[in-house]
Amino acid sequence: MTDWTIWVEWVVKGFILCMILLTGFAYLTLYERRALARIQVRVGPNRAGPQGLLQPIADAVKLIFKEELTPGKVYKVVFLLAPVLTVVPSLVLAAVIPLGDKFMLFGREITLYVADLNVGVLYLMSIASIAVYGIVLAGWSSNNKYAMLGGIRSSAQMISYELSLGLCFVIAIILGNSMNLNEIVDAQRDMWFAVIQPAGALVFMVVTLAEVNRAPFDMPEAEQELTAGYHAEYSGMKFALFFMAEYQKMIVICMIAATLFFGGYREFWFLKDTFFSVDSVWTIGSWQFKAWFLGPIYMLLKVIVLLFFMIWIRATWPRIRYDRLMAFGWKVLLPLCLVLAFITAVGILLFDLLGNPMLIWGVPVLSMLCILVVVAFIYRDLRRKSHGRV
Amino acid sequence: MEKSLEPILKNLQDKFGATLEEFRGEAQCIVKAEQIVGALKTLRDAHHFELLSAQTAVDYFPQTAPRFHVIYQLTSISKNLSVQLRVPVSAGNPKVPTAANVYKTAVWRERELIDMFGIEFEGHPDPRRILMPEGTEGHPLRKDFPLGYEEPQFTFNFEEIDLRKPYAKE
Amino acid sequence: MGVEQKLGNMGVVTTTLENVINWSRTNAMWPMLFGLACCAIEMMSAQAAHYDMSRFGMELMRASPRQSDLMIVAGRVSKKMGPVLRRLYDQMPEPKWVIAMGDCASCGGVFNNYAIYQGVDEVVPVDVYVAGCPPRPEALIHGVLTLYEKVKGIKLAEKTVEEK
Amino acid sequence: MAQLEEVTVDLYKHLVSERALTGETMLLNMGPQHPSTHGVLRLLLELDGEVVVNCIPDVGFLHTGIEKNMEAKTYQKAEVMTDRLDYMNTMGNNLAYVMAVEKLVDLDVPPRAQALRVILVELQRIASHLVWLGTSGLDLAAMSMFLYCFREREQILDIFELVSGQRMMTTYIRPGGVWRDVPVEFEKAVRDFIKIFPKRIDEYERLLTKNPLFIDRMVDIGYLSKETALSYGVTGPTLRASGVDWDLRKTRPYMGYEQYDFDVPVLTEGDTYARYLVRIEELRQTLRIVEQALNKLPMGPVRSDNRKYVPPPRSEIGLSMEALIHHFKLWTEGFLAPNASVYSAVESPRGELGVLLEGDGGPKPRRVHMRTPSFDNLAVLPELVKGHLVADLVAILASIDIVLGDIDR
Repeated sequence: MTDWTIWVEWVVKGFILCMILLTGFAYLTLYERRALARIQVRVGPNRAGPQGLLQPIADAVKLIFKEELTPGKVYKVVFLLAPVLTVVPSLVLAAVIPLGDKFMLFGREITLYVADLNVGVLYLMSIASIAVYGIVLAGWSSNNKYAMLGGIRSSAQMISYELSLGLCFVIAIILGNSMNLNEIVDAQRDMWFAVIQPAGALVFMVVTLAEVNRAPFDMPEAEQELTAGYHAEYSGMKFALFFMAEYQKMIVICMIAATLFFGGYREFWFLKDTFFSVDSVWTIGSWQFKAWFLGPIYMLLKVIVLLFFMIWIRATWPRIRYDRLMAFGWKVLLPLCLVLAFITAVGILLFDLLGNPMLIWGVPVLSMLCILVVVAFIYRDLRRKSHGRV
Repeated sequence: MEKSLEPILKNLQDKFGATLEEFRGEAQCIVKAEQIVGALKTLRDAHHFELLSAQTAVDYFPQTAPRFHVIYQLTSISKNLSVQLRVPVSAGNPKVPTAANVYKTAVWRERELIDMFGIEFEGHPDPRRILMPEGTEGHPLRKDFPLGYEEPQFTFNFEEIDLRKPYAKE
Repeated sequence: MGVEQKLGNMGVVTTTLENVINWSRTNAMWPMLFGLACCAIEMMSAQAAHYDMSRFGMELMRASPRQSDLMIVAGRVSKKMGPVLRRLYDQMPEPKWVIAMGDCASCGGVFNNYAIYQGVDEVVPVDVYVAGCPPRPEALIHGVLTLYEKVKGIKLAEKTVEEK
Repeated sequence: MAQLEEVTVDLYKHLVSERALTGETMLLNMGPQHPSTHGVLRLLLELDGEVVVNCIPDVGFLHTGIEKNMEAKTYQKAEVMTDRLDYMNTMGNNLAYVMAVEKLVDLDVPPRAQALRVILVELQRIASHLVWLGTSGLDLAAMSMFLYCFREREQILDIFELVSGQRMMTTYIRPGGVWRDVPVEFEKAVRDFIKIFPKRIDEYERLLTKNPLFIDRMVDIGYLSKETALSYGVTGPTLRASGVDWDLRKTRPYMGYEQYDFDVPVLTEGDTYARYLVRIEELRQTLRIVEQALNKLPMGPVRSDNRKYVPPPRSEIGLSMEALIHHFKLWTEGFLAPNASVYSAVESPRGELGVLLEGDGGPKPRRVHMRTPSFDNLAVLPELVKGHLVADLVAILASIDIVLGDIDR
């Protein structure tokens, strides 16, 4: 038996999700430009529409009506396919992320995610790495040495950070005792995982910066070294697609971070059982309803804050060097992630065995200690290297 | 002139037959082309002139023998002295041995002279043009090379020049 | 040549469309990161905090000519640089504009000699000339706004006809 | 129509390794239009992966014919050309050229003019170092640095505009003194800057100097030994970071630099980070000079009264026939200089800026050669970058602080 309405629901939800990501991408560019400008004592775009609010639309319309060049010696099929291959995963990625609690509408239960996968985390892992094919192929097919260098860099970067990313997922899986993102979110009802495992959340943010090629890990398009990197030969809408993919991935990655470590669509843990909780029931007059709509709002807030974190880093930090990036990934982040996962697992195990709730606080203390040790080692290394000039 | 420069100049005069001129306290020694490398080596090794500050040339056109002077401005950092060597070069045979083996900075400076004056440096490791595009005719800093003056456009001759001007197309 | 080629002459549709397009082009004109000499420093000043060209949506300086709309020729163009400049111009997608910033790029400036093109209009077609040696950042911004006026007047259909 | 020729390897055959010809290593053309070549520099790189095997700089894309053009102008009119050489250091170029002219015709400069010259040239040094700091920050993608530096630079340019009416190409320093006396607002403007700037340097340092990523990018990159530096004629902060204590302001004081108390920062490490630290320290020391010169600024004339070489003040022209004749002669024919050659050098922000000026007895110079520091500093680049990554090349190029107008002339 198939219920045809479920198809309608899927289509509608998928469409809405795409629209959210597309407008989100457009306004993220404006958000980034304005935030960067603020940090850099400037104003930022403010001429197109009130306070520059129409700036993304201007950019989009301009790019749509721009000539699209296909340079003479490119490998045409791949050249045309590469932007698509980059942008699709970034859209599809968001399908499993729960944006809010379920609620009743037209007598049926509506869930605020497109798909409820039991292995949601695995899905995220696999889709996130597909996007790199687009970048590599774009770099290779462009018949441009800079683009090729960018593509190669991006694949190497992806390989070295994928493992750490996976281990960060593992931390969340251990804490949530499930690979289903809904259950992970539900598990954070009492406490965010970012509080239980702050080091994990921190490392996750660092790794995701590398995953979405953001500064200081923006190797593939390092403007000062490779001019425009893998998209050097792309113009018009094809270039816009790369742009879109990058920013959508930023949004999605922030959503994932929020889901895995910052309670997802759930309220702040200390607001549990209060008026602001997602589970609370509001009463206006005689009308009672569940405050499910707070979920997307909390999600949005968390994503905006996390995005600001990314923009802030871009404004202040210099770019890391290519080989140091790899060394950092393999020699620092991977062992660190392993240790963090180990600490988390042992903490949970002891907590379960002994039943002493205070034991769980050993996890954040120990893991922050690990981070401090790593930072101390990095600084000692630098000081030795720079002959004490630091 | 600095007192401590005098024995050095004396040595130059004795060893290389340099003739000495002085203007506003600056020592200028004229050395023959074939002896310049030896003179530079002596100055660098025996007298601590570590720095070849400048190397350039002057064109004395219409005069032909010598038409050019190649100038070496040397600085001693440890003794805080400076001296100028000048090598006369004739118009017919503008050749000077290269100083690139003594001071590495001479590689680029001499490329500039090759480009700008058309002086040949014998034994130069990389005698390409440096500033002008490959395939340029002539040597711009020679006095007989025209400056390339273009007539300014005023209101009275605007249209006349506008017609001649090679505007680019799309 | 962008939309002109795709649409051709469609009468009424293009006249309403062209307002939108021209508006978007003036508000999202990405300049190419292209500095030659002294004027490039003033161009950087115009980008910096005091003058802030980003207000017009122009802070996305693209390093690749494929993604830029506006080439600000900031400085003198030597005989060796001219062909390079032309190639960069050819690599830009339509519609594209050129601002000759400063006296040297406009007319050769003080360098009336063998090494310098007497105005970059000998190499690429120029839309707006900005005088000054170097022009103040305000002057450059004025030049950009003048270009916007010009862009707003572009008729999609006419441009196609004119070029053919 | 100008067309770009296809560049063949033939031209560079003797400079690249064998492996490049067989295609084992990659030849990469960086520039002339590239975000981090600081102008129109072209670098032909031979890469093994991303490691630089060979680097062949190709300059001349900004060749302006300034030296030739100056030969066609009188001594006074040729001065405007010097502004456009090293466009980060316009006041310094003026000073270098004017000092050569003064040496050639034996002209004295009044003390007030000397002090004013020192203040302005040192402010220009700060402005130049700020552009260096900003752009080298930008090269490492620390983009905010660039905007902060330009904020302070704007303040210096305001001072220049106050004294000369132009932001960059001032031509304020003239043979025999300066163009005119500074306005009364000058002192306050400079004092404001002196007050605010030390705090700003601390801010820059907080943002970069101790940033682990920045240190990682800078330390032990692009080592330049003392011997190599001297052999290549490298001067300025780049030389001082390699352990040679050589600053013309100290060793051969001109314009009364001996009166001022300042230190010359010298480091022996010779890497990119050392060059960075030397320049940052120079910012502080330069500010000290400005402050002292401003405190000691004497009153008096700002131009020599040698009417043979220096035009009379405007006020005299209406009153004195003689002054009118001098004015007319000086601005039409120009003054005559002896048939002799002089070399005079100043310390520019990039190194020794020397002017070799040769007169021919007439009103126009026979030869003006500008010994520009960036030319030699760039020549050493291939030695520095060998074996480093492309990303390091960008950092090294920023650290030697070249200006293409200075190289190509």
